Amino acid sequence: MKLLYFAWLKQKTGCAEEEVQPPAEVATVAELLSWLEGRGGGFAEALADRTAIRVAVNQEYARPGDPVKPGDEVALFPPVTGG
Amino acid sequence: MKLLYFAWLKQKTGCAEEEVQPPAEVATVAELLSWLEGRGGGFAEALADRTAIRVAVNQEYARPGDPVKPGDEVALFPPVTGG
Amino acid sequence: MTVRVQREDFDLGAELTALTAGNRRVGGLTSFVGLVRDMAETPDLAAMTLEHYPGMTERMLERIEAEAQARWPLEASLIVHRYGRMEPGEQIVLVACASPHREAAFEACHFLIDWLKTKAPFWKVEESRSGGTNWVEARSSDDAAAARWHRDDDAAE
Amino acid sequence: MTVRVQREDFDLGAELTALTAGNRRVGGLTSFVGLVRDMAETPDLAAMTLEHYPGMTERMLERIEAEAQARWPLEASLIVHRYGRMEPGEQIVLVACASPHREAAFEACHFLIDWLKTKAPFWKVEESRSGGTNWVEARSSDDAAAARWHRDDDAAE
Repeated sequence: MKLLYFAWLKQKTGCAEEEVQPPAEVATVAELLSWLEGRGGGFAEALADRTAIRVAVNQEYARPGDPVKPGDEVALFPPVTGG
Repeated sequence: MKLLYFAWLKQKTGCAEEEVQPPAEVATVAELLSWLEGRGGGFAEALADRTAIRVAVNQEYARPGDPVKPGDEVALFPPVTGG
Repeated sequence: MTVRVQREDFDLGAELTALTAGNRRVGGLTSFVGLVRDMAETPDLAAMTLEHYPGMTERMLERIEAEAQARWPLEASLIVHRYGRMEPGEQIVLVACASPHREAAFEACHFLIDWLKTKAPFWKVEESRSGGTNWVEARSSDDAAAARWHRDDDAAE
Repeated sequence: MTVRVQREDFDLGAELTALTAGNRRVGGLTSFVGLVRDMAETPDLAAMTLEHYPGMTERMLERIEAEAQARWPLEASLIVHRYGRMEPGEQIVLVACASPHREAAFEACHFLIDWLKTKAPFWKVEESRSGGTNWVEARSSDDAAAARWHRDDDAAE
């Protein structure tokens, strides 16, 4: 699974992009975020406030209950501020 | 009093601009239009349907009861269609 | 804060660029250009001619613009309206508003063109390829569009 | 029907002129340009940098534009959005819609910028003259502006 981090999520985690292999029980967006938070450090800090985080799975906005699976591209970022 | 005619009012009356001296009892926009209509010909035809005519006195939109007096610039035209 | 009534065409890019040049308080610039189009109602439209009332036209456009300035926080605004003969594809009118805020720029620009269409003394006559002419009639949809912007403190018209 | 995401600036006049060139069905062209402005909240703003999500950005912009095309009778539409570092006074984004009808051009253009602001994956970080950086927070007023365009048949978000 490919993870992408944008804006302050990239800064706090210190990571722009990584390949991960979460355990099989990580099957949803919410479970993925909890697993990442469990790594501690910058990940725990960045993921503490879930209301400040948006997730896209394969470049489509996703909700906490939406599925994630091996091979997906999952992006984590704050609410958008373009335009 | 200076009269100006625009758009099809100019075509129907055959007149773009004229100086007139209406009788003293012509004191309002409505009375001026009736007096002009009384000239007959193109004026009678052009002024037959008052709902199709707008009037400006000294370059301000005016209503039938608004006053007109010697020295005024009075313009007659259809509803505007610019833009 | 500029109003121009002119026969010649205008350079859209130059007009818009000049409107915000050097002003770092502008966050949004909204513009509208009206063009002569081939219409279903007049399939053989060759051209149209815009007649206007010199003097009163400028006075009304300046008043419309002042009203927009009073209602919205604008850094700059512009109305350029042509008169004379124009063929399909030609630009007729430009209105533009620059503001710190996107919504203000949009609303003020929309207001300007809606009010202009019912208050500025211009009249269109269409000319067909067969040589006939036809004065365009005012549309009730234009009155309805302008009416949206009326406020309780506006004088009745 | 064009979407571009680019680092370089754009030529506003050339973009707008190209949008209607040769199309005699266009009666109205509405455009909006967003610019970097000096803000009260950050008086010493030196620049801002726009980060984006390559791939998803284009996908979302194309979807937003397709939605506008579905809702309004448009002859042409354009979204140009920059990324990278920009200083006050620079152009950030251009949206434009051309339609036979003035109202459609206005509404579609307004819709494009409102939806873009809440759906397109861009993030602004401000840079002060003293060297500090600050990620701009999303504004609830942008959500409210976008919500106006929701229809009953839109999926909940």
